[in-house]
Amino acid sequence: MPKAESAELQQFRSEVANWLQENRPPLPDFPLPQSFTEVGNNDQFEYLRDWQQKVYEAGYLGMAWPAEYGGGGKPQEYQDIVNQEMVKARTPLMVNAVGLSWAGPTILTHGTEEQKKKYIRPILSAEEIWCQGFSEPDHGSDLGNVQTKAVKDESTDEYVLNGRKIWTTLGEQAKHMILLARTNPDAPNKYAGLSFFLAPMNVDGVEVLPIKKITHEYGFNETVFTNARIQADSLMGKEGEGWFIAMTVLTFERGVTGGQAGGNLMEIKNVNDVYEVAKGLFRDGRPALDDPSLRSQLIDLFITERAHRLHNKRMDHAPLLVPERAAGMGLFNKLVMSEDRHKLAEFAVRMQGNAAALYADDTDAVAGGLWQHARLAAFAGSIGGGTTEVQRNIIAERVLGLPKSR
Amino acid sequence: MPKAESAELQQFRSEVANWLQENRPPLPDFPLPQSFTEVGNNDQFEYLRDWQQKVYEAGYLGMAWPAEYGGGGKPQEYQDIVNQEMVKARTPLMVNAVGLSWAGPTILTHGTEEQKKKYIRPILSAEEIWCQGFSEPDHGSDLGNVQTKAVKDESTDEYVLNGRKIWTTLGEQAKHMILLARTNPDAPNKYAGLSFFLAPMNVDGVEVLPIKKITHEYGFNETVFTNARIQADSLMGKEGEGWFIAMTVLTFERGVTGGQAGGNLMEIKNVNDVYEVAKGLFRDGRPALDDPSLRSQLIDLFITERAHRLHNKRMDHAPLLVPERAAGMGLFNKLVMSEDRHKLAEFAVRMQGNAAALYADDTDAVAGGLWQHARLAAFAGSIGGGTTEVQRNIIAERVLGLPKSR
Amino acid sequence: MNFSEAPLRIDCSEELGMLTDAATSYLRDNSSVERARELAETETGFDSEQWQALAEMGWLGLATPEEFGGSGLGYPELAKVTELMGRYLFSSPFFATTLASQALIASNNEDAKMQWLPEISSGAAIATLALMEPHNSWEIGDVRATAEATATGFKLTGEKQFVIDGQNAHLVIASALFNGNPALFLLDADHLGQIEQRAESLTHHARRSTRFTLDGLELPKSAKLADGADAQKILGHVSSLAWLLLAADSAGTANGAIDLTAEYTRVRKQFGKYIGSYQAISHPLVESAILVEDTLSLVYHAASIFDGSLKGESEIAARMAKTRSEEAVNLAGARAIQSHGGMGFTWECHAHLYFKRGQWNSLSFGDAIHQRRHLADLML
Amino acid sequence: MNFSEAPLRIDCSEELGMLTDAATSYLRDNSSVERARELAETETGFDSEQWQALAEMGWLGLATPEEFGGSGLGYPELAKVTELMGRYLFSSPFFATTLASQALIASNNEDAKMQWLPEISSGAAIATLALMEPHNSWEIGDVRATAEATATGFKLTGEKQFVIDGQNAHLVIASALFNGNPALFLLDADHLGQIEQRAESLTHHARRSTRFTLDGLELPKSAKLADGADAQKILGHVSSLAWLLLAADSAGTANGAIDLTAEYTRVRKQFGKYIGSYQAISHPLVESAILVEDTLSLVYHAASIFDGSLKGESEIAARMAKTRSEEAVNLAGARAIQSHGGMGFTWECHAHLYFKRGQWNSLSFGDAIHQRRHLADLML
Repeated sequence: MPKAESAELQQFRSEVANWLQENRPPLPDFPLPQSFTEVGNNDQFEYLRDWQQKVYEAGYLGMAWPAEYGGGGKPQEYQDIVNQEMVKARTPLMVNAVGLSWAGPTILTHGTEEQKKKYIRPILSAEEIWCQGFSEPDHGSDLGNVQTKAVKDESTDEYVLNGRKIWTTLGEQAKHMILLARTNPDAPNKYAGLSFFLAPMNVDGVEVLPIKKITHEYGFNETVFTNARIQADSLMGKEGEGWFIAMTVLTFERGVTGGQAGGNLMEIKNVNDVYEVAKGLFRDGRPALDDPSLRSQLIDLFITERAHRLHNKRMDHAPLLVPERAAGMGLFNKLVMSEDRHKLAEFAVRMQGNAAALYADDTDAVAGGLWQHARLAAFAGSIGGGTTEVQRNIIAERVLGLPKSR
Repeated sequence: MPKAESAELQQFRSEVANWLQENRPPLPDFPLPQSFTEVGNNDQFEYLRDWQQKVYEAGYLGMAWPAEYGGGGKPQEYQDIVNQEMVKARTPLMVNAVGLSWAGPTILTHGTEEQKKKYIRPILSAEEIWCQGFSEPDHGSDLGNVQTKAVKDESTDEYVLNGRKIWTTLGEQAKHMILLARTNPDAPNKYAGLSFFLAPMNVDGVEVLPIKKITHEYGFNETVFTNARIQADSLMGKEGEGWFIAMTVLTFERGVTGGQAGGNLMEIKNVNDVYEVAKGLFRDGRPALDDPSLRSQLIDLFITERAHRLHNKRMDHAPLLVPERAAGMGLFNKLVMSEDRHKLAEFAVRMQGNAAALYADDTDAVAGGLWQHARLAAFAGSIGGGTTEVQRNIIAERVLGLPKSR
Repeated sequence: MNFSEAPLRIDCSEELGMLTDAATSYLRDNSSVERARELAETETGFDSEQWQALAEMGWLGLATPEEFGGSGLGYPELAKVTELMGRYLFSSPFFATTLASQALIASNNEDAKMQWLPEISSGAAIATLALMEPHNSWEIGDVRATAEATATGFKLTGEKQFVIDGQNAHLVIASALFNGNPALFLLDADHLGQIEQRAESLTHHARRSTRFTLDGLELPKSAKLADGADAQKILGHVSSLAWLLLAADSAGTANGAIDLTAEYTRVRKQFGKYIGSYQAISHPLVESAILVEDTLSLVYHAASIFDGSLKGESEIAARMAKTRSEEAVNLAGARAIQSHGGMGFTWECHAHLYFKRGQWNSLSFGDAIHQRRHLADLML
Repeated sequence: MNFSEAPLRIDCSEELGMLTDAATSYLRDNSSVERARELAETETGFDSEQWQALAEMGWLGLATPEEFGGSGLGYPELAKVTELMGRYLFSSPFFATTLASQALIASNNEDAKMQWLPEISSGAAIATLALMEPHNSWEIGDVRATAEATATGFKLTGEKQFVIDGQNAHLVIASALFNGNPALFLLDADHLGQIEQRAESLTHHARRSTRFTLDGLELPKSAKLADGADAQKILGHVSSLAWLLLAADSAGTANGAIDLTAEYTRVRKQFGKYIGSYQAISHPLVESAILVEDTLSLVYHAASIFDGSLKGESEIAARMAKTRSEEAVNLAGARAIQSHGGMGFTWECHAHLYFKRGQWNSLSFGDAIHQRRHLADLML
């Protein structure tokens, strides 16, 4: 615990811990996703939606968001404590993640009073699920090149949407989409032609096509707009401000700044979870942890995990930062977390020896095949939300001050 | 041995082996360089020059070069056998390496009858040492950008040289330089303005400045031309053909094609040499080779060494090559050899434990500090003659057919 | 032994040249990725017409002596066909059947050879090995299943895991301890009908493997293929051949992944440039290619000197090839997924097929950690 | 113990903030790379005026209790000053002297503390440890030198290697077996004058270390600093502090290398582009920066909880920092040389200075292989 935690906060922490223990839902008879991007069927979705609603009603979500829109109006410390205790208790994840962490904070930052009143509370209660429409099939990491068109029809005060968006997690369940679209193809540069919409999904001309993943599951979608008409007041900010607003979304997405509603968005398996499994394993004819190579690799994983847990704690102390890189400390998180997931899953599969061949649905699979699944799912982290390669470019340019690579 | 070796060649092989044993010079009381780029003083130079001369006089150098210019006029197999036996017997290296391996073959390919008659024999006998003037201080890997100027003075039938060349190995001992210089600054592109010279070093206005290396030794130089005048017939080919000829030199330099005079140019330490040292070492309180990490690393080094020894053997068998990459097999050599040197030296230093701190001139240093020196010298391989990064670009573009990275 | 200076050999016969051309044509024309995907969705995982075609081309007895209906070629030829099967993601019980026929060939049991080898070469019998068990060991001969002598033959007890193409096999050669030492037994269709079988669900969905419960299975005396030193010899022979062939398959699989990736990076643009022009994409692809070239060199050397024996150069060379192949195919497969960006994460994109095949190859018959440990004991 | 969920702490006092500012200014102004190069060519390797300045700033007794003339600060402050010394390639006997003063502080020998600590804090006495021996062991307490009781005190036998700044020291604390267990002895200038000394030639030419032949050295009874459990405790304390401080120095050294490289890649062009725009240059620099940030997090955590004890969190944290620091500084140093191209291979370019300092830090007091082995035994 941070040594400065007041008696009041300590008291709150224990309240939260107790509430979570008493109210956590029983484990279902189907496997739960480890991330909101892995919600593959409706059973999982309903289970998770109910849980989020319960947490919100107990006052443990959006605690630091303004009370007038449905938030708790409390200092951020309270929500931080809830988040920590949720991770600790390993309660199920908050399913409306795009709403809670990206759309919500963006609406609070750039939205009108009316938009805040309309959208914030149903985000928190999970009544209205949000999805994101940024990436397109032909321009994965190159967001500035978005081609989906939004043409204003002045006669009906509507925008007419045409184009394709990809990786729309929860696209089938979502009521709204944060959408980046091109309103002016003739703008002086490609960025200036973009606008940002809070777009409804339940209108004609919006088609959601599920995409099968390498993990053998669904969970992502392609969203196709064909002359889909949305009201003009779906526009956020002004026409041409889309890039600027999208960059705000990305800072929330990459965890660079605070402002999210809170809650745990992924069930994060840690090194100790792997260690616990490893202890009981034989591989290559002997206990797995008798193998000096595996021992050494496991120690490296523990070191890396600890370093990354400490990273954000150190951020609080300016004298302990490299001055030139202090402002960019937050930009490391996405990159290292996605790399850590790869390394952990790779180790966890390797330590199973022969048994690593079994997939999640085999009754003999170690730990239910969780790690074989995670080995594949790890690519979602190193590809989605800006690939590892793009993250390195960003750090090179913004943190180390190197010349642009493109 | 290749199974096809005839009785005649086998006989020759044993003759060579005997000759080398009987004629190898006694070890001097100073350390010998491991590469011709590491000749740091005159004692080393004289010792090596004498040895090359002796080898040539015995008929074991330039065996496959035309007899009329001083070569042996024999099939290449003979020289190959000599090379193999020299490596096996670990006789001292051939010091006139630039002449034997780059300048010589280039003169035989592009030179006039007169140039061949003039230059080839003294290259073989080491009477005339050659150096290379390609790189410049401001354009390391970017050879096309050479700025040294050669301006023709029609009145005297001379070229006037001005500029700076860097990394001129053996610059102090060399009588000639293969020189890439710009004769036409207004050429349609930067490559077309370059010309190739067989330039004398002993003229006014040529200054050779020794450069100290990270190994604490000399061996490289900067060569400064200040209105240095050379005869017009030093030009090889025509004006504007410099880039084309330089590319020929690079194919010889990178070992892509045959045609070199032969002989061993480096004393190549192999994994077994490291293993032999490791056997006798304690580190971290126990025999070094009891350490499972070091054992595993050493095995990887043996595997890598074997794979790279086999690479050129496999090149002889088209069915065993990946068809799309068959033509580019030779391009891998420079890259992997320089990486292997790094890995081997890094391991050899690490296995010494605490004692790795001692440098070459400490009496307690393991194996005379050879490996501490090699750890630093390895950077010459990954930087000189096209950096590792440039080598990867070349393979990406020419072997894998990827788009250019620049 | 000075491993750095020992002479090294790579053989390449004229037959190998012709076989390479023929196999490349056949597999390119008959094993498109789309076809491989279709087969992966079938119950058996292979195409029986293709199986007959392999038989007709002589591949099912490629290294089987001609007296037993084989083609009488050698290990480099086996490696080449296997490499190309990896390259074209070809699915069939070729690997399992080849190992089983080699077990017969390495035995001194002439009756078994006469009975089974011609059947295998002709494509009539699919065969496999049942060596692995739930106690999870890659050590040759670390067997816990047992065979007890009965009046009429043997009674078996134990579990076998990862019997490759077990569900497709007409002949399974299973290991079991007999008098305390590993022995090998021939299980034909009759025997297989008497035991409990369960299809395993694999990460590499294109492969088929089976779990067998042997408990109580009665075998006649003639079912014993080998015991004692003979069985040890066979186990060493098939294990080291497995390392070699899996390395060859991985080299081919990695090449397939490299080709797929290289092609995509030549046509896909991001930020206005072909992605292949970014060093973050191209340089790892170069690393993959180097590792594949290394693997191929090690594979064809190992195949050239392969004699199935343990404790010598043959074992060292095969284990080296297997070790390096793991790095090659893991990197090439992972880079294929990553370099395809979002597309690479979809089932529809071919990248994951190479990755998964490579993973299966890597962990079957001992991963790189296992191999390096043995190499250290053999060499240091 | 669940290491993944154990609470972790990083402390940062107000004094640490002020010290950081002061130390950054002092070192930036007084330890240019040019100055570091000049000092490397001197016999002692340091500047005695600077040494006095350190004393005046209170750094020579930074974590020494005020009763002994120290500043009474803690381990995070020691780590910070050490980190910045690495960053600016500062050369001095600070590391050796700090370890020696910590050995005194960790002891129960009040006479020795009173005699030496004020001397050290004031800059009058340079001190060091003589722990390492030619049998090449990083294990704490693996000592072969011996001390034999005599009528007047002790007689020593044995060899000591890598006595850091041994030639500059007024006090050397040497380990030797006494009654079969490690004990520690204080060797003052008189004693040092009686033994054979040889300056060692180091790969990192800016460091100074000495080989001592102790054979026959007679010491008075008062020369014994500690024996038995006390000596064990001191050895654990100084060793784990050494891991922590070397990690801090390496983090700073790596940062210096990164700055140098980044600056060069912003101004150097190749093929018409700044080399920093090539991912083959920029991405490894990003990896270096990540490793350095990791190291800093581990260092300041380890410093926050440091108590000098073995077998617990303090030892684990310090060994973790040392392990990661090796990767950080080796990569940053090697990339500095490589990224400078031909220039990087010259003595004149600063890149090699960082590389060599990092190498020395990495192998002193146990490299990453050693540390990981111990961590596995402590944690698994």
